[in-house]
Amino acid sequence: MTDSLLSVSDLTVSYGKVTALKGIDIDVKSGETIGVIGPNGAGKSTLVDAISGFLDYEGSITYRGQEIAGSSTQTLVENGLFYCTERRDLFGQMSVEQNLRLGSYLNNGGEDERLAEVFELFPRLEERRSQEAESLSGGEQQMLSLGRGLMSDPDFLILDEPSIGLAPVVLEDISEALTAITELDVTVLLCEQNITFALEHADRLYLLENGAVRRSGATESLQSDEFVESYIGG
Amino acid sequence: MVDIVSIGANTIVLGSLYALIAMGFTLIFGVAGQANLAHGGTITIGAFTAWYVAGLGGGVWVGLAAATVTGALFHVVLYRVFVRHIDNPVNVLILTLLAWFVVEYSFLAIIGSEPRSVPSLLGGTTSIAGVSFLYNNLLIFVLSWVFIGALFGFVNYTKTGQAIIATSMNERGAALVGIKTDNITLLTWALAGVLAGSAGVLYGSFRAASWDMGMTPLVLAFAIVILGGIGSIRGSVIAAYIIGFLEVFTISAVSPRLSGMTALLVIIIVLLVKPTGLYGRELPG
Amino acid sequence: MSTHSTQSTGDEGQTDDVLRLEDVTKQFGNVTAVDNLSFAVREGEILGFIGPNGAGKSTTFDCVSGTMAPTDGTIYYRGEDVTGRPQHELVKAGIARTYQTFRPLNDRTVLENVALSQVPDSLFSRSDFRADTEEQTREICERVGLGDVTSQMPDELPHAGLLRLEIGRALGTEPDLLLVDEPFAGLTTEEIERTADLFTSLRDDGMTLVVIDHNMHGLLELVDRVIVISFGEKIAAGTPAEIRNDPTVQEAYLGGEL
Amino acid sequence: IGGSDNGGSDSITIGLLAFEPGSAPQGTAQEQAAELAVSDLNDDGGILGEDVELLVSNTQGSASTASDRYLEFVTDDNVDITAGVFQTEVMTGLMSDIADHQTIHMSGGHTSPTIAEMLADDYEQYKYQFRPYGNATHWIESITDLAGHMQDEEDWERIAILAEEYEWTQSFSNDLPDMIEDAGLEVVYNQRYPSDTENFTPLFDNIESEDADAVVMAQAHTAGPAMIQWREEEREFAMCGQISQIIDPGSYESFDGDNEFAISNAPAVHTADLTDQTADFAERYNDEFDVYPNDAFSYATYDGLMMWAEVVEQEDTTDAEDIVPALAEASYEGTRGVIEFNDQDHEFPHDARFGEGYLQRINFQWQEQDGEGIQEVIHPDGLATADYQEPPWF
Amino acid sequence: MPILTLRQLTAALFLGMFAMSWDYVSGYTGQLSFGHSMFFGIGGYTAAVLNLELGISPLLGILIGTIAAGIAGIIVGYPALRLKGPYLGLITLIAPIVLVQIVNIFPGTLGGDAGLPSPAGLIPVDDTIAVLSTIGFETSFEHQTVVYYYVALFLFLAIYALFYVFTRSYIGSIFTAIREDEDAVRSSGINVAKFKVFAFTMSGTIGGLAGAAFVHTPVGEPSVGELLYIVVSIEVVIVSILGGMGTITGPAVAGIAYYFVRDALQTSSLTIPLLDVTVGHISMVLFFSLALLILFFLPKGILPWLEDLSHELAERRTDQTEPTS
Ligand SMILES: Nc1ncnc2c1ncn2[C@@H]1O[C@H](COP(=O)(O)OP(=O)(O)OP(=O)(O)O)[C@@H](O)[C@H]1O
Ligand SMILES: Nc1ncnc2c1ncn2[C@@H]1O[C@H](COP(=O)(O)OP(=O)(O)OP(=O)(O)O)[C@@H](O)[C@H]1O
Ligand SMILES: CC(C)C[C@H](N)C(=O)O
Ligand SMILES: [Mg+2]
Ligand SMILES: [Mg+2]
Repeated sequence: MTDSLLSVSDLTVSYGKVTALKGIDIDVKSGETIGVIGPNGAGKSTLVDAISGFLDYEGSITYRGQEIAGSSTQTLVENGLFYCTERRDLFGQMSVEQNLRLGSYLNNGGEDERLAEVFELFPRLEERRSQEAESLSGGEQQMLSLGRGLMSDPDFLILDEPSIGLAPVVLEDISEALTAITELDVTVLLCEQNITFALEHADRLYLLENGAVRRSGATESLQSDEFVESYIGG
Repeated sequence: MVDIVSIGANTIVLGSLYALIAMGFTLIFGVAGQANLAHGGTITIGAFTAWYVAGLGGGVWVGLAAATVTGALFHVVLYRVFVRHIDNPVNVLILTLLAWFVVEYSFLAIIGSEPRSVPSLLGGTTSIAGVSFLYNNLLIFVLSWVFIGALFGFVNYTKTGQAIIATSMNERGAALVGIKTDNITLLTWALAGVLAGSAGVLYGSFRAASWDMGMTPLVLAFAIVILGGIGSIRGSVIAAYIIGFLEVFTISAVSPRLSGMTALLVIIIVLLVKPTGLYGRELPG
Repeated sequence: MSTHSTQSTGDEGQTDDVLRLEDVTKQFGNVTAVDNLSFAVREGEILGFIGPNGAGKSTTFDCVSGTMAPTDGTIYYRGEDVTGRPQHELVKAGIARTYQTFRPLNDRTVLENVALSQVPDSLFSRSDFRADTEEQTREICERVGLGDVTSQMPDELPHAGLLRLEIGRALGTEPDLLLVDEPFAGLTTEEIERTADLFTSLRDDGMTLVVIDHNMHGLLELVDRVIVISFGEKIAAGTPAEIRNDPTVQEAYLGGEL
Repeated sequence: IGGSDNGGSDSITIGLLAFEPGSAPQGTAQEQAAELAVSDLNDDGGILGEDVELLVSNTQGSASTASDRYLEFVTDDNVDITAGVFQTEVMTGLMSDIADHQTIHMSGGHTSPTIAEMLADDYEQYKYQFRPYGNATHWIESITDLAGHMQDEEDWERIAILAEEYEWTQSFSNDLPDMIEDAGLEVVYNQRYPSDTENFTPLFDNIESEDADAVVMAQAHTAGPAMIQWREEEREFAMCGQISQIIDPGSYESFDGDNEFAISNAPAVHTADLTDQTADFAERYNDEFDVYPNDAFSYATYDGLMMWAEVVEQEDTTDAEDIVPALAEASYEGTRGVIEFNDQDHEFPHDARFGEGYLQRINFQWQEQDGEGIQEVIHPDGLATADYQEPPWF
Repeated sequence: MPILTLRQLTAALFLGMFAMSWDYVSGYTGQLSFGHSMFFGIGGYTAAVLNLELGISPLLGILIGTIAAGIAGIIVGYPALRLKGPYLGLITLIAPIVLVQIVNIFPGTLGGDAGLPSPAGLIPVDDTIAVLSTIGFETSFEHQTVVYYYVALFLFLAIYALFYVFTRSYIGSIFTAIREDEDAVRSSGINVAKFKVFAFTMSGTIGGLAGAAFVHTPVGEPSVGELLYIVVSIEVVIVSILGGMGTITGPAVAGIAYYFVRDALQTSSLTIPLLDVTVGHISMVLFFSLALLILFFLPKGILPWLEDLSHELAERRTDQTEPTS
């Protein structure tokens, strides 16, 4: 697997006595869009937190062939990773525009153009460009979080439940945007609860349950998998 | 007799001095969100560094340069060794308070309780529009505005400045966009050390250096940041001049006995009307 | 425990309206979040409250629940004008809400979080809340599905757990009217069903609910009636089926979905 | 039951309460003077044939710490006498402990008349306290004399008064103005200021705008900024008064000469020949500690202890009940003149007498000679060592 | 116990009481006060002035002083509703600074910087007390010391019990909830404002009570240095945080320890080898360094650390007794 962008093997993560991930293997190749699905508490957020350098772990995570243990989130970001968290982690008392511009903290040049692109994708953000992030509506904050991610012009984008709290119309827009992004050879790791959304975008899927991978494989092949079907439900 | 011209002149000088004193505190507290009470100690360290260097024959300008170094060094050590490992803001507050006391009492034990005079950076007087000014005071004015301008530009118009604010608001968020939060905070502390160290020299050259000289500047800095509103450099500057004016005015025209009091009462009233100070932002959480 | 004020003030009191908003407006500086909004909530119904992001839904909840006062307009609860009353009074009158962004008390267990809403709001109450209310608190935890994790801390809970905690705390105040902000966000289909069942059973117990959510599968199946707002104004109202087929709503909110 | 009974131990013990000895000039001076007294006494065969021992405790400038330390002296260490304290605010709290423990206290620097007034109110209770240097009311007399003298010599007419907000400065604000007016000068400005004041510019502006010839300062803590701002801003009025910190012979160096031309009232300075002993004492002190005696802290602490020793020898006991009346009656030739205490009917019982044949106060000015600062006595005439020098910027 | 230790313990108990009163409002509700000395001062000065000027009996004076401090608590409690965090901190810091200036402006009645003379003792110990003489206390100083020690101890325990009961009741759980998230408390149907003001009022009342009683004992004087200065307020904060904020017990015990550790360092004549100075000479440097290190290594405070430690030990023990689970 020489062209793996990210390779996770035998990953175990514990919070004190709670073991949230129990020996997980995941592999992401450049340009792929990977979906990680699974019920609440399955360990999806834990997985991406660990990948982004926020958690101590056992096992191995390599990004671009390098073990990430010991390197900070910032170093990963320098290497093209960007992570839009479930909690969004916005800069509450900064304006929308400041938040977005900080998204391209490490990039020099092209900031204004990307800002224009983000505003095109989320016109709502442009309307609110000088409003404090904290006072945005829930959905607006979600847009901002995604927008900030796009501002970094990432090679590898990790999205933890990007569909949360978005109106159906906006979801459609985001869906389009995501398609556009993946077409640009950006690698995407997508944790989703919204199965429709995940199925639509992912090339391959991992189904997590109770901290372990229950199923994995190409999206089409899994769609007909009995177990997955039962999970996806109605 | 109330002399409006001299009240005005004194306010300009005093406000500048106070702004300078508050600047380092504003940077760490207002912008980066940590209350560094050791600021009082940094001022003392700065003043005594200059006094010591001048006493060795190095001249007070060299002393000023040395004070920026000792001030920054003190902050860097304080931050690296202690503050960095603390996540509870109240503990940062108390720990820096204790650090300040350690500094104070060290000076008391080493140098003694007598005040020392830090030589003026510039001697002589000049007259502007019929009012005479000490060169030293003009220097305070100029230096203060240089620092204010530099800081304002730095925080608002540079990426690093924005990174400082971002780090104070959400450290995780800052890491997510690639900000090296540790370095940024360290830089903030070092810069504040430079500001406080130099403020100490100017303060000392105007008011004598002594082991317990940090108290007044610290209370002032705290009051200025709060009155101006946390997070606003502009607010701090305006507040510094307001407090400077109230002090001068009370002493000149009301009674020196009430000198501290009027400023404090005005602060209370302002805060009751505007609970986040003049230009403050809402506190997070 | 709470004595709900049911007295009506004269002829405004429409008996089957639990809640009625009349021309409610909320402005933040020059942003008008809620714009002259009027609608009523009927006794015993589950009302869906939807609209695009930033339409003013949460803000409407804020005004109704006393989190903030509206800029203009009147809110009647059981016929009584409650506009601008502080939140704790409204809670005692029977209005409870959940927050879109969770606000657990991170210093205490799940059980203690829920228990807080059972505590007397008086300075010198002699009732020792632990003894006689712990039972009740546990029941609430069971009911919302937190029975197994009562002694965990909030930060150990997964997303769905926090959501249940939010509902649990609201139920602890024994509300008549429950305002729920985005309960389905981030839940699996199965979880959504469970949560919806919970709401139905609460309604069966006599509670009235208003639910905001963007998950149309979950919401439209649950609710009896829907109100749609956009830019703070009401753009449609009706049964789920009517709303699905309303072109304005499709245009402004639903998009191509469904 | 007197606590001062030297319970069988074979040495006489003195307990000194000093403020930050080793760090603060006041406490350091008290400690040095007491050490000198003890070594002089021991060289002379001790007291009542017993060795004299000195214990020193730090008051930290706090009344409650001073009280703790005092009680250790009188209960644990069984001292025969206590001495020291230079802050009125510390002394006020200590007076009741002294009354409880009935041990003689030779004060060493605090100057408020209120302490003596406590004796006047309840002599039996507080009679154990003695002040071999008097109180601030004498300072203002001497300062009034100086003002009169300067009126003749330098045409001083308009006087300003600035007093640091402390108990001991009350008489400067309340009584001095009348005294100066009586002496034929005018008081044009009279203000008290908080003791944490560091900005004298507006105060000096006011004084200058009143066209004052001189300001009388009563200050023990704020001399640093006051001197610096007076000199650097080239204020056109003379500076005199009771400026405690510049009485310290080391102050010229620590103030880097900013106190040049400033005048202060003092109990003595080493250049003043108050008696034929003064210079001798000052030189011996300087030989010993490499610094000249400082204010009452040095002179009075030394004198007080020596006087007590003389009375103890004379009475052949250390029992306070015997020593109090004996001290009250005694007359002792000290380093600054003859010390006798006011009796119990006086307004200020147990404060040293001032006047002809007794103690007197001098006014000195810091002047520079060959790059060194020197405290030159400029008043009273009989003791003057130099003429007043006017600052060059006038 | 040596009589002087007993006396110092008396003073230390008062520091413990001051610290508890701070902890009740600041440790529990999270409304940080940097000027709690205002309450001690208002209580102490009111009682002292009433006794000295009007001859009102100490007990009545203490009662009135306590009420006055309680009213001050209400007055501070109201702005505390609008002001958050450091903004409130500044207001509370300012209050005693202003009070000190007021005391200085009225040296006649309020005694100025030098303080007022001691008012009458709370319990007159005119002569020796028979019972005490039989158990070996001789002088009237010793008798007085013993009596006031018990007065202080009684007050300390009473205050401790009161705070303990309140903080362990539902009120304590509301207070800590307010500290965590006011909005969550509001949405639980609780009137946050009422409880916040109440916390300040009760804290002020008890702080005032301690201050008022303090000046009527031999260990305390009605003076700005002991009752009003910023350092008094700051000490109380340091003590409480070192002891463990929001525990009542921590600050109570730490108050006593603080007094004795500081005293031991101050009076030590031990010479430090390399520096060639005595411990006493640099006592405050050592003392505050020690406090700094404690805070750094035990961020939650000493008491919570001890609790964690004992839990851990207990767990280890059960692990050993039941090797497999
Ligand atoms: N800080 C923490 N402390 C203790 N346990 C935690 C912590 N964070 C998460 N957990 C536990 O780890 C497990 C995995 O949680 P995680 O948030 O990764 O799930 P998830 O799949 O992202 O769920 P969701 O879809 O609800 O976001 C859960 O059981 C959760 O309770
Ligand atoms: N304090 C505030 N200052 C300025 N604007 C605000 C403030 N609070 C809310 N708004 C704005 O008011 C509008 C309505 O917000 P609200 O939170 O009610 O939306 P919502 O309908 O709940 O949206 P969502 O579905 O995304 O949660 C938004 O555009 C938001 O940005
Ligand atoms: C002039 C000073 C030596 C007086 C001293 N500070 C006192 O309080 O009395
Ligand atoms: Mg998750
Ligand atoms: Mg919302």
